[in-house]
Amino acid sequence: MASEVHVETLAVREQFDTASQQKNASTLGMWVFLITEIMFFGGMFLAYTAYRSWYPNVFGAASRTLNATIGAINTAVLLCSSYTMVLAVRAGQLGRRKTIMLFLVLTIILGFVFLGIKGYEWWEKFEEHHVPGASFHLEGTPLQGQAQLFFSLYFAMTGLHALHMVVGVGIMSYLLYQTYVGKYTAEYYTPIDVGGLYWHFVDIIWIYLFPLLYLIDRHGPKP
Amino acid sequence: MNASYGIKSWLFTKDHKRIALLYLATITFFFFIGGIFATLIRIELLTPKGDLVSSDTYNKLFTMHGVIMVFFFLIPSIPATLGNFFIPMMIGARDLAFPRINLLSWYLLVIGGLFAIFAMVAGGVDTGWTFYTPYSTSYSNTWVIATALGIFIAGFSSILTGLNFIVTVHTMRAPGMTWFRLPLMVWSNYATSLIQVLGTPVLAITMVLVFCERTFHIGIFDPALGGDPVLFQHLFWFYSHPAVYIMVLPGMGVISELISVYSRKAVFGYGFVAFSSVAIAVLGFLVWGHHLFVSGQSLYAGMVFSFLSYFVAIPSAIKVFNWTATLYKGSISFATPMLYAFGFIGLFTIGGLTGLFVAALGIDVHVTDTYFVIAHFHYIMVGGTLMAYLGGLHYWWPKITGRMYPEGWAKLSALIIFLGFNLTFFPQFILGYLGMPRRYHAYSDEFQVLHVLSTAGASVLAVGYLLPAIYFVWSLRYGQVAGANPWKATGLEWQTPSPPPPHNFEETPVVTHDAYDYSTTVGEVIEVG
Amino acid sequence: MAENRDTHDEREVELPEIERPGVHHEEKDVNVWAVGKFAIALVLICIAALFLLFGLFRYFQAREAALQPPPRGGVNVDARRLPPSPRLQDAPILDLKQMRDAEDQILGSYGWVDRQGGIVRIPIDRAIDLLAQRGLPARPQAGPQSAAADVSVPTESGLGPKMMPPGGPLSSSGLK
Amino acid sequence: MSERTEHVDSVATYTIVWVSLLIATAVTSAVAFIDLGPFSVVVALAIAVLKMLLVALFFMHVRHSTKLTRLVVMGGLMWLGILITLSMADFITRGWIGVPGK
Amino acid sequence: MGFRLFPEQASTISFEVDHLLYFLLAVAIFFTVLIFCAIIFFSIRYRRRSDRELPHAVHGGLPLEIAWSVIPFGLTMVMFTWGASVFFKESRPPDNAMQIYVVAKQWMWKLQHIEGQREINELHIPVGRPVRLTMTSEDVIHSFFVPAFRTKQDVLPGRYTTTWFQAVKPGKYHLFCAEYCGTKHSGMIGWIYAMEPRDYEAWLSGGRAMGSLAENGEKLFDDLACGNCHKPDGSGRCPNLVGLYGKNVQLASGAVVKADEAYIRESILQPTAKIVAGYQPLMPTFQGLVTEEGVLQLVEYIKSLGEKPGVPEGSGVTPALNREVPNTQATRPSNATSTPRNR
Ligand code: HEA
Ligand code: HEA
Ligand code: HEC
Ligand code: CUA
Ligand SMILES: [Cu+2]
Repeated sequence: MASEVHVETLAVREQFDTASQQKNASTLGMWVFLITEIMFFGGMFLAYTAYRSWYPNVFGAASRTLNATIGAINTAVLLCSSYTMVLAVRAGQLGRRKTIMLFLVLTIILGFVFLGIKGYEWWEKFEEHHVPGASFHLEGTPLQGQAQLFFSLYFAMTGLHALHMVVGVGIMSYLLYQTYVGKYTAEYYTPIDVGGLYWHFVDIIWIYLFPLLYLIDRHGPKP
Repeated sequence: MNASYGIKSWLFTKDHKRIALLYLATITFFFFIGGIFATLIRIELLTPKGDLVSSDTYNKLFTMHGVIMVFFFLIPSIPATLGNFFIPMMIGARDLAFPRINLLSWYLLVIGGLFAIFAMVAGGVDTGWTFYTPYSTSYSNTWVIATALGIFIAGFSSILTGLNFIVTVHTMRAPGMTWFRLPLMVWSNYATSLIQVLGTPVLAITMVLVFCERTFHIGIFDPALGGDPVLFQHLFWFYSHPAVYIMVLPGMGVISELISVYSRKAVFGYGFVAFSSVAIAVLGFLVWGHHLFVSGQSLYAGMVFSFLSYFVAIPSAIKVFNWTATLYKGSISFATPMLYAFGFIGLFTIGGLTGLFVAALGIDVHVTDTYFVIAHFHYIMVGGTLMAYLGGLHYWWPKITGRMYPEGWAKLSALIIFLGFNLTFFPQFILGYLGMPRRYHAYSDEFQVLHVLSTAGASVLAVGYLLPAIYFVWSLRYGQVAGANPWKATGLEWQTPSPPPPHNFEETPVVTHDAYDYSTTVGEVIEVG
Repeated sequence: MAENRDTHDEREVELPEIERPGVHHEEKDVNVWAVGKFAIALVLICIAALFLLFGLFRYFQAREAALQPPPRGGVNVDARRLPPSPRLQDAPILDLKQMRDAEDQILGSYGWVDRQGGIVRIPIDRAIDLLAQRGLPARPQAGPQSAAADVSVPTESGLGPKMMPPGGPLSSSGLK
Repeated sequence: MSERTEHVDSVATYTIVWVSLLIATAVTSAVAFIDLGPFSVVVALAIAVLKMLLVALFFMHVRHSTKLTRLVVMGGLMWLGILITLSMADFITRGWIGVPGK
Repeated sequence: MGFRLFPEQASTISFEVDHLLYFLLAVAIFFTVLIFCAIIFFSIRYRRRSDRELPHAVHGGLPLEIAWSVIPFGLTMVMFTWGASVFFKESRPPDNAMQIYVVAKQWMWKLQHIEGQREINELHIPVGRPVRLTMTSEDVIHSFFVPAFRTKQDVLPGRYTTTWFQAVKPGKYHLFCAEYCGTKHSGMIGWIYAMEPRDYEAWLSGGRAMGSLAENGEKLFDDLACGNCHKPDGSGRCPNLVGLYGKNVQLASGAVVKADEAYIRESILQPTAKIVAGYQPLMPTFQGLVTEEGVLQLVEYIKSLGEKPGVPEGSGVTPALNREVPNTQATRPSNATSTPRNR
């Protein structure tokens, strides 16, 4: 009896009694982690809300210099990657190794596309002298400090998001490898499930960042 | 626990009990570092002039005292040592839900601590533990970023511990262990974990923003660019007020256990005490603006936060009354842990009631940023939590080590600590109302008498803390061997040998009684009451 | 392929439970609905508190306004004028920057100093070059460097007598 | 040996959700160019909330999850709400008594 | 400053704050004593006499729990409301407060009076007048703290903050910086000198003989160029002010009013409210250009125009002037004539 208690498998580690228990625990753990991430980003959402309420016009003007089309395309890319991710999870539920790998690869590729587009956007901002610092200048307003504040928040928020994407791509790569060597079955695909939750969460953050950063006051001030 | 030997077996352990002991060593180390700073502070404050150390050094001393004591000692203290060791056992589990993450938590604390120590050794940091901008972001030329990084990393240690506890308590209780049969220690640590998980990330992002502001001058806290220094304060205190409840709730959990065992009665109003723990955790998130009353926050916001601050006092009141009522018609033992429990209740009462003073807007205008606030929080954190921690250590020492501590020395230490503590911090209430500001290196002559009293108390206090350090170590070798349940306590942890084996229970216990049913542990019985 | 068959249906998959023999755990968890009700109550109380406190705020405001001493003679003096110059600077670094920028402007530009007298100013770098080219007189005359006597030498504390416009560097060229 | 069941959604379900998300993105981008005054923000955030719900309920399986999971999610959002609401109670009420600093 | 256990009460708000303190102390002492005594009593009365004791469980009751939740809650609501009430008073300066400007920097206080006097780390104020400080910082956050007045307000860069107080007795009171600001935070201290109003006037004028209100009013009359319009011989487009005080004045509207202090004051601050018959509404308002003191001084000066020397109008202090005004025995204004007004 005692010796059997201490045998460990992937699906039921030592401390757990049943596979369901482990899966529930892992899922709950990932959800709790995600709400810590909500609060982590939350601080910057507060800064954005406060300063936007104080400087609506400057923030609007600054926001209009962002390329909303590219932002929308990037949003679509990320939504597609969520789609491929959930299909990977589904394949995990059904225990189909090759399908999992296919969709994980697609997710990773889409993740890179997103990061690439983001990198391009940032480079554009750099060229336009919209990067906060000594050479910052936004045309059309004397309130350079406040305009710089918008861009600081823009870079900080999209930067933190991009960092989470990079980590996400890393996690996907790890999951890809683990799938390749056959660690996952229909009984135990929890890491894919949990990795999926992370990926979708990063997507949700972007779902909010896009309108808040790109679309405010997009129509411009009244003539 | 002695299953395997060697450094590697400790550094790569997954056993929650070993991790708890790793934490014990680490936080004791940090406590003494913080205590040395406190001692230097108090010696400097013996005289009105700044003569022992330079102004800059003094500023670094109190900053590092606060940072080390809060982030590297008190926040991890009870949850990561006593909580880690006993929560799985109390719920009848073999380990926590994520043992390797538990180990990672410890490593994160150590790494964060190394950054903090680096900052100390390389020259120190002088922003105050509160890092107010723009001083910390644009004016201080000390090791702000290193310290912020250390705090950031330690924050994740805290988050992961909280996450682990939450998942464990939800999913791994033994059969029959429903929520309302859990020991109150588990309830308190669960509530603490909620705070850790919801609040600490905001501290993390705040440290990131301080780093960005300091390095890249992004302007988020800089008025010249349209930023607001008060935004920093909102972000910082959104975590740091709940953080103080992280610091006290586990202590309250310990006290619930101690009061119950040493009165040999169930805690009066168990359900209320359990709910109050969660209520404190939740309500504690609504009050952070009470640290910003004179900071330039709007008057209306001040009213909102003051109002809500009084709500969070009520669950604490409920607990104090319930603990006191537990003594009624009990069978009271004066063992050392009980003395610490009494100390906690008394000193937490005083400290908590003075919290009501500072929550009153009209009074806080006068006493904020004075020694009154220092006295308020040292009463709760030192007179409260630290005493609870010591009480818990003494209580569970036999279970952890299999040895008893020397009761006579322990009682003496408790008394010395109690007297030394009050002598140190009670004069500070008077100092504060008189107008002695905090973070002052030199002060006006008329404050000296009270400062001398305070320093005298601090010396007594130091002796009081040194004694347990010595006799606990002594008892490992020479202490009386303890059995499985020397206190006749309830709780699943007392049903294992002392010290417990690697997987705690050979067979999963099945729980059929409520939490504090002493009829199961007291053998032959004389009924009283 | 199995794929084709199941793309359109939702399903339940049955899996064997993997269990560790001899150990169990408690299945019942928190009463989520009770917690939810508490959370909703909390939100409602907070919102109510915000309104209540707004009302209290208005009450205090009215109370303080009523308590103000009636202005004597019926007219209240609004005495918020500013003290006479020189006034306290709240951002001296900005004033300093402005002054330095103005000085730099003068130092770095061409312009008439005295049109009738035919005196111009040139950028200081150019002046340094010229002075280096032409050199100073070999023999010192009445005073040191008389060739440069007509040139005003700027120092840390100012632009020198000839260059400094009356009223200080901030007075000319439209700078406030 | 007992059994446990898992809910597997169909590809069709996911596809519908995915397409809806893309449509919502297009809508929110287009509507941004229309001047709705103060409602621009409301509409943009409402669409964002809808997208979040779609991702959470379907892609993250909150639809099939335990009540505890749903409580956790709502708790997280509520906490973000607390942070922003009470802080904004300061930022937008400054100067209410006409005295600088309060 | 000797050793003391309780700070001085030197401002009007000190008393209110201290009363709130007494209430809180009473509650705190009550509960502290209650808990301490309960613990001591219970633990001795029910001490364990044998290790085999097993007490009965005592079951908690809902009524008890409710009682000891509701009563503290009621007490806390009293604490909140009282505290908020005092806080509101501490935050809102009276409308007639005199203005002082403060700039804080590492590590000193710079203060400036409206009249122009500048002080470093010291502030002279009159007793009995509300004083309002408008403050900002040059660099980091500081805090203006006067324990004897029970006031404190953080001083922020890039922003103005306000505090106010009214001293009730003369004395020398500590001023501390109460927000950590760097190396010499503990050196950023000073003194508030509250003085009798007469002494304050003396200090304000640099210690010279300060003269009466009327003399100061004459100076102000010249400074503000009143004499450009109101010529002493009554010529020009503006009424002669000599002998105005106490006379009945015919207004353009047909009404007749007596030219008392209130009328003169209103003529200075809101001249278009009552236009004198036969004159155009040419007079500009001096609202915002003259302080409360200034108005008092001008009024006194105008009152003194046309007075026979040695015969003051009324005896002693007139009711419209407040107590802190020094004696108003008429003195001869230096360039007044006793030409009666021409109407
Ligand atoms: C363990 C830590 C801890 C705990 C538990 C508390 C508990 C409380 N604190 Fe404290 N506090 C700190 C640690 C803590 N605090 C720290 C570290 C700071 C300063 C940080 C800094 O600036 O550096 C601080 C600062 C601080 C301030 C800001 C002061 C200032 O800087 O100006 C305020 C203001 O509201 C406050 C209020 C309270 C209140 C109302 C409680 C309540 O929760 C207390 C409730 C307890 C009781 C009320 C006692 C028990 C009840 C009874 C005996 C029954 C009778 C009760 C009633 C009548 C209600 N605290
Ligand atoms: C979190 C917990 C915590 C704890 C436990 C303590 C413990 C103590 N604190 Fe501290 N304190 C803070 C948190 C804490 N403090 C914080 C957050 C601040 C605010 C910082 C800021 O303003 O930024 C503060 C500030 C603070 C001040 C105000 C400084 C100022 O404003 O200028 C003072 C002054 O007396 C003080 C004193 C003490 C004393 C005497 C102790 C005593 O309890 C210490 C007990 C003594 C020891 C533990 C030493 C014992 C051992 C030895 C001496 C032997 C050494 C042995 C070996 C090396 C083997 N503390
Ligand atoms: C630009 C011209 C002008 C200046 C400057 C001026 N006044 Fe007048 N003042 C007038 C005129 C015109 C009237 C009459 C019309 C009226 O009552 O509005 C008048 C009326 C008055 C009256 C009422 C006289 C009466 O007979 O009822 C008083 C008192 C007075 N001024 C005081 C002052 C003082 C004190 C100052 C300087 C601080 C001042 N004035 C500056 C033009 C001026
Ligand atoms: Cu200025 Cu402290
Ligand atoms: Cu707090």
